[in-house]
Amino acid sequence: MDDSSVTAIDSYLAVLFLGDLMANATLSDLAESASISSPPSSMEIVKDRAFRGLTRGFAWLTVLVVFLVVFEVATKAMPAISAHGVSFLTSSTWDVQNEQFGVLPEIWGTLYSSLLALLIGGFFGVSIAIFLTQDFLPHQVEVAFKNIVELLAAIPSVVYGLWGIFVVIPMLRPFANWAHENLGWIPFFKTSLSGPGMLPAALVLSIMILPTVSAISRDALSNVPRKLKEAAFGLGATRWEAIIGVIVPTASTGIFGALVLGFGRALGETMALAMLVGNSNQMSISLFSPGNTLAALLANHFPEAGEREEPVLMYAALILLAITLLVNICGAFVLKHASARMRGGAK
Amino acid sequence: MIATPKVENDVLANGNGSLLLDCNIENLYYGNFRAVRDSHIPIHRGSITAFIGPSGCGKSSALRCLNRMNDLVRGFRFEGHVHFRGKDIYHSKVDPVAVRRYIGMVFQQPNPFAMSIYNNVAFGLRLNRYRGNIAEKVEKALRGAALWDEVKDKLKNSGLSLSGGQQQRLCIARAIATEPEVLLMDEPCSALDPIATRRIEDLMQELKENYTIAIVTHNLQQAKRVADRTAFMYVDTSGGGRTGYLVEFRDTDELFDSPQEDATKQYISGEFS
Amino acid sequence: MIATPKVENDVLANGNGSLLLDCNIENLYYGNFRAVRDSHIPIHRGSITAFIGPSGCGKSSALRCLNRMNDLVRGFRFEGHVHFRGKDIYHSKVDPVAVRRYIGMVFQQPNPFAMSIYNNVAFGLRLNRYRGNIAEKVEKALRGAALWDEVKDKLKNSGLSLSGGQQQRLCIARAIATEPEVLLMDEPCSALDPIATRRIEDLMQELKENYTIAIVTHNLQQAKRVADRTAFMYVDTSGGGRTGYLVEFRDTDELFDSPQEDATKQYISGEFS
Amino acid sequence: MNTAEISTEFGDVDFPRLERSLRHPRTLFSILLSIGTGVATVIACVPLFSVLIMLVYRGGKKLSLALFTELPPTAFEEGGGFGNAIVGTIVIVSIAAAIAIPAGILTAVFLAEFGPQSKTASVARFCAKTLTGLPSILAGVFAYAAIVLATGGYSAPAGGVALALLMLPTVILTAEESMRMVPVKMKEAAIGMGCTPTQVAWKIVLPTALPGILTGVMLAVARAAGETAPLLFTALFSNYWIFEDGSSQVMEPTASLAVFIYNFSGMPFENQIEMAWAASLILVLMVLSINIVGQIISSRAKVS
Amino acid sequence: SSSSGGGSGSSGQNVKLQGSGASFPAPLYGRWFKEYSSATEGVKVDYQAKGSGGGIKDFIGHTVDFAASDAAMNDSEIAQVDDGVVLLPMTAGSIVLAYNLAELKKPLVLSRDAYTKIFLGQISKWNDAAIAATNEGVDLPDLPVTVVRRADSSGTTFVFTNHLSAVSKDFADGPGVGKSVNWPESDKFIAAPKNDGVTATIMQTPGAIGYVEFGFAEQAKLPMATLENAAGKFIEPTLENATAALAGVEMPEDLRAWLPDPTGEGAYPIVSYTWLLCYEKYEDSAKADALKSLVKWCLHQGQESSAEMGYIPLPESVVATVTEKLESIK
Ligand SMILES: Nc1ncnc2c1ncn2[C@@H]1O[C@H](COP(=O)(O)OP(=O)(O)OP(=O)(O)O)[C@@H](O)[C@H]1O
Ligand SMILES: Nc1ncnc2c1ncn2[C@@H]1O[C@H](COP(=O)(O)OP(=O)(O)OP(=O)(O)O)[C@@H](O)[C@H]1O
Ligand SMILES: [Mg+2]
Ligand SMILES: [Mg+2]
Ligand SMILES: O=P([O-])([O-])[O-]
Repeated sequence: MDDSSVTAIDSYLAVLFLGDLMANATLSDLAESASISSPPSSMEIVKDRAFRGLTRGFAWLTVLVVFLVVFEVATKAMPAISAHGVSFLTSSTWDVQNEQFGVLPEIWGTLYSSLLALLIGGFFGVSIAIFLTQDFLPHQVEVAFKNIVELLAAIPSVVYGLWGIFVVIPMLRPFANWAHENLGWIPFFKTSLSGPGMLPAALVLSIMILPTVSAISRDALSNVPRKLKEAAFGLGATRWEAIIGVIVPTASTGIFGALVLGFGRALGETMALAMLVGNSNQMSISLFSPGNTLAALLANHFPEAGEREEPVLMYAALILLAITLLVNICGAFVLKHASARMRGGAK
Repeated sequence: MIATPKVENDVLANGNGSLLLDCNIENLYYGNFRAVRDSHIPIHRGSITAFIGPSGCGKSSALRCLNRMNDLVRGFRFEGHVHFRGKDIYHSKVDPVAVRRYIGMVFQQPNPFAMSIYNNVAFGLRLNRYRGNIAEKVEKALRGAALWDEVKDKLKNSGLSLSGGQQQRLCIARAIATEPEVLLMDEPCSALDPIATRRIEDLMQELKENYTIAIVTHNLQQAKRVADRTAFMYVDTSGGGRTGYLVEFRDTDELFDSPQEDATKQYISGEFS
Repeated sequence: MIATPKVENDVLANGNGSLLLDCNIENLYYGNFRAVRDSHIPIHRGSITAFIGPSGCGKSSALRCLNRMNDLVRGFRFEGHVHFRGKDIYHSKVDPVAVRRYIGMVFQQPNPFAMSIYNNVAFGLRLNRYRGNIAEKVEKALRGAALWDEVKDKLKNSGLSLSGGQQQRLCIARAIATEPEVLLMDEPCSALDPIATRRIEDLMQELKENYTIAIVTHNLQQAKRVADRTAFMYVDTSGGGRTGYLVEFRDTDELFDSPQEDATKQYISGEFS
Repeated sequence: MNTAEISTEFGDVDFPRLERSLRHPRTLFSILLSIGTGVATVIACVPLFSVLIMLVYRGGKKLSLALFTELPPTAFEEGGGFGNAIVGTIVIVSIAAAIAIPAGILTAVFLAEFGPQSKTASVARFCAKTLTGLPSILAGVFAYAAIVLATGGYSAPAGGVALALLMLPTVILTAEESMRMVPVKMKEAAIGMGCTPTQVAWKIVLPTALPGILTGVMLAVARAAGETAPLLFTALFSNYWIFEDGSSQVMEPTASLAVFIYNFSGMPFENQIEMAWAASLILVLMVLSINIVGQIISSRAKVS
Repeated sequence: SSSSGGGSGSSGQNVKLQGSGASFPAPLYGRWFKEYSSATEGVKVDYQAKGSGGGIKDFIGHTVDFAASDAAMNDSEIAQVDDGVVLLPMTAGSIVLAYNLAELKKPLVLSRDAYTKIFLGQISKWNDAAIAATNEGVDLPDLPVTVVRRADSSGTTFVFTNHLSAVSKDFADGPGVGKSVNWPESDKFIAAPKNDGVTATIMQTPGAIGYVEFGFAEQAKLPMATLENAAGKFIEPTLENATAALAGVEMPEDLRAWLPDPTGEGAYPIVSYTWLLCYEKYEDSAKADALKSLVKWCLHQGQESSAEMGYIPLPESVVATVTEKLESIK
């Protein structure tokens, strides 16, 4: 974990950590009395070291927190891991009486609902971000819209859950029934919509991640240097040619980050999903079928879990954390390659 | 002290080409700030027109009027007209995108895209759905911008990996790749060394045969060397504001040899040996 | 064709001041790319030293060695030494922060802080815990940078609201406000008009009495006008790389009047009338 | 002349066509996309308005001063309020913010400024990203084990810790991102003047990045204020005031709007359900006002 | 040890009792505790409905002063509490089958066979013969039957599955008895959290049926099925019929009385007691005294509001037994 070795910026930092005050003293001896310049006082140096130490400490604190959470979850999950092992990932019953547990449908449901949400929320989020940064609207209106969208983040999940039940599902029902009857041969419309199910859950989920996605991509887009935009326009690009050809690619790492963050949020969302997904151990490609997610499973079972169920739930939680981890690893991998290509260091 | 704008009529009449771009800025505002007033600068086909004047006098603003780049600035307002081949490009029916397709631009600060050198140059060609040999055009443009030798082995590297001067030449290559009818250059050489500057200047002379060029420069020598006509702008600080205006616009030789206005004289005599 | 670096020993001995900054770049790398090699440039107290050469020859890189600005670039490696008053600033015990307090810098591209004009200039004073009248110093610095008249009524406006040229002058004002011992300037005038350039040049002459200045410029005239000594760098393209190196370093007059190296001659003769 | 040659090369007629015309595929494409995103933005606002209308319609009719001054009603009781839940939410979210905002920003400063390439940073960044996917319920479970069981009871600080855990990654990642966006040349200027890294961070990077940091903080606060699951395990709920008779019961179970909404929306009584809607409305209004304050702060900061 | 008592902190006299647990009696408890607290100087009682299992967990973890559960604690749970446990029945309630069939004018009548089959997933359409048999003259729709069940583990589920298992061997061998059981897998079995989640889902889903506590269905104005009881009679879910179910029950020594299938003629078939869980020993005697007086108040004054809120008041005999048992709290 020693990181003082490689990069120049680190050696730049390391100098202050290692350097003694002597060196500064000699330089200050050299200072002309006429000059306003003075070397950093020992106070400044102490403050600097202390502050950088502090930030490093907090960075490690973040690591520690995650470690503690994982540790806590993992130790509690241990009995279940040894009892159920890999079959936990591949079986699909949840029977507390007979102590048979499997989370395959939940894993499927988690990924399915989150991907759907990412697809919808990502599309709308990025569209909004573009719409609000590329001078489509007067500045005041942009700010107003931005606030409106960020307000979506302020609505408690329970309210989203209720909204889903009372507004979204009834609205979807006619469409779903029609799709099932006329397009039932398409796997997505294979079953009829009873009420709660994947589609309503994913729709509400996508609205819940919308503020995250749009706010962060908005920042990324508005930070694209103006001169790049001007260059594109100067070449006779239309607004959209500039956006698609130059602005979005330049902001792409930021937008991608926003999407990964949104996906993470979707994976972990609890209450609204518990109310809308149907909580049924089903694995179906159909959008209208009820399903279940890991987070909803936890929300429903954890508060009352007994000794037998708790380790199993912790095991499920561990899997959820692992999925999040995996998504982030993939995200980091893609980002690394994309930004390397953009910087064009190598061929 | 402050002279009123003075456009020599014979410039209009005796240009060595027909009037291509007739720029008449009555007022140019950024929000409430009037940046430029009363500047009439007719630009003739196949000529090079230089804009000179002290920093902040509105040279860039005037130049950016010519292809409606200022439309991107919030609060920008324009009173007057700019006629391109007799059509007012500020007419409400005109598409600024189409204008910029004919009137290209090179900026003061190098602004390559975060993509490969090749793609930077090919960008405009693709935009115009150019059907010919793109690689050929890219090479031609890079040669024209005196950059080919330095980048021919690393066309796939990012445009951002070049030095400042190289970046600026890349931007010039990008702009000339699509061979626009008019090329606006806002201090294109301010980040270049003399050799590269000379090559760009030579290039301008070549391009001038077929194209029309307007250039903003701080370098009076450069104006002298390349421009057929020169517009001298100055700042009017009377009344508290800092409004730029056209002092004098005439053939370069005349302007430098026998300036008519006091402001011009003073400015030119501050010229360096 | 490629000349080996040649440092006249008498320059070291006969400088009009004592040796203040002794820069000896053996090799300078960005990652695996060797950008500069074998350049020994001793800088004397109270003098102005100019770096000239074609774009990409490593002038900026060499200049940024002098106050360890390059430390910030990832992959940067330096072989050689830079002695400031006899102390190696690249010694592991030396604090680069302290170095930069004495060796100030003005960059190629204007980079004002996102704060008011006043605070931009006062920034360095506060940093150095200046106890005198800050407002006075700010005014002095702004006057020195030929910006006072234009901004005196809007000192509270953001530094970013100025035009490019104004921004650069603001940066110069910011750098000279703390009266550093050495001032490094990387093409400080490339965005300025001649009048402002002249004022900056005059300012350099004034500052030179107490301070030491190193300047990168593309403008050979400028080097001629202001510099006591000039370093000419060139690019060695043999072996596939593009490594910059010092061709010739001597008194400016000598360098321009009787260049010793072919490369220098060619470069200088490409000079504009 | 050459103009003609070029024009044909680019498939154009001799005379420039400057008029805006829908027959240009590029123009059409551009206009369609503009309309498309505009519509997408408006569509994305529909759910919000739908939720807001639902809130205003169902919660608005209950609005009265009593909501702020009275305690929650029981079954079949008319009137009542949720003043204690408002106070509790403020207390818990403040505790969470007091933990997460400094910790998050300091971490972000390290990630963006002091060691962006260091191993510490990549590990910490990775952990922060992992935390974003932490199901809120696990934050509650963790705080339950770490605080509730350790202190022997449900309390506001336990709730604060759980919410801080959820706020932390949002604050870290958005703050880091916006600090990275500070132009390198601006930082270079400061470094060139001899600023220590700390001074660069404090005087240049943080002020310049402030609007972006505030966006992240607002998102985080908004999320925390609306979280229910973690509070059920940590702060629980209370039907009494947290501050009363001059004494505070911070180490007692504490009411919060989110849990109030969760509890009351599920009760089979008309009055309770309406209360839940009113509480949702108030919660959203509270977050909105914090948002506005944040924006005012950031626009002030930008000017000076 | 419990530190959440307000007594530990502030001025001597003030006692705060914190409880948590079952959601089923929560509305009633909420009212009782508020009324008692405002009537009694220096005592504050608070209760948080998080579900029976959650209450028991809190109780074992000593993070509350008392808990409440629809399913009395079992022996292994009791063994985990060092301070001893006293289980006190406080009230009783019935569980109903609520449904959403807008077409029906009369309440649906379901035989034991019909409703066990529905919850075993063996009936897929509302116009199934098993349902039609007891609903003559009713035009049953050709709608799929969507079963809504509890997603969380819950005392309500325990009581309901306890009843179904007593009634049907298939059910006992299949899903069995528990706070959460392994329901049949089908896309027509939907789970929702808590009583209100189930209620709301039924309301929003045409063709849905589910089990909820009586009060929820009544307040939501959902129709409730008339069920066949052990005596073969079809009984509507009313308060009298539920009270009748409690009549014949013997209270055992530990007060853990189950009524999986009440036998009375007019007894509604799905009813249950709900318990308050108290420690035998409290460190703070003021707390013990406060708790005792609270329970006494609930057993007497409190019972008056039970019926009004849809709960079944305790029979006299049970009140007496509980009062006696109360004295074992120290
Ligand atoms: N986008 C803008 N918004 C507001 N004011 C502006 C804007 N651009 C320029 N200005 C102001 O308009 C005036 C003219 O600016 P302009 O950039 O045209 O000058 P210039 O002659 O090109 O100067 P320079 O030589 O420094 O580039 C200046 O006072 C400047 O501050
Ligand atoms: N940060 C960097 N990373 C990698 N290569 C760099 C970096 N900065 C400069 N270079 C390369 O080092 C060489 C020298 O660059 P430098 O900027 O010092 O040249 P210069 O003489 O100042 O050119 P110009 O006159 O264009 O500013 C160039 O080939 C450039 O591409
Ligand atoms: Mg300009
Ligand atoms: Mg340079
Ligand atoms: O009362 P329950 O929530 O356990 O059904």
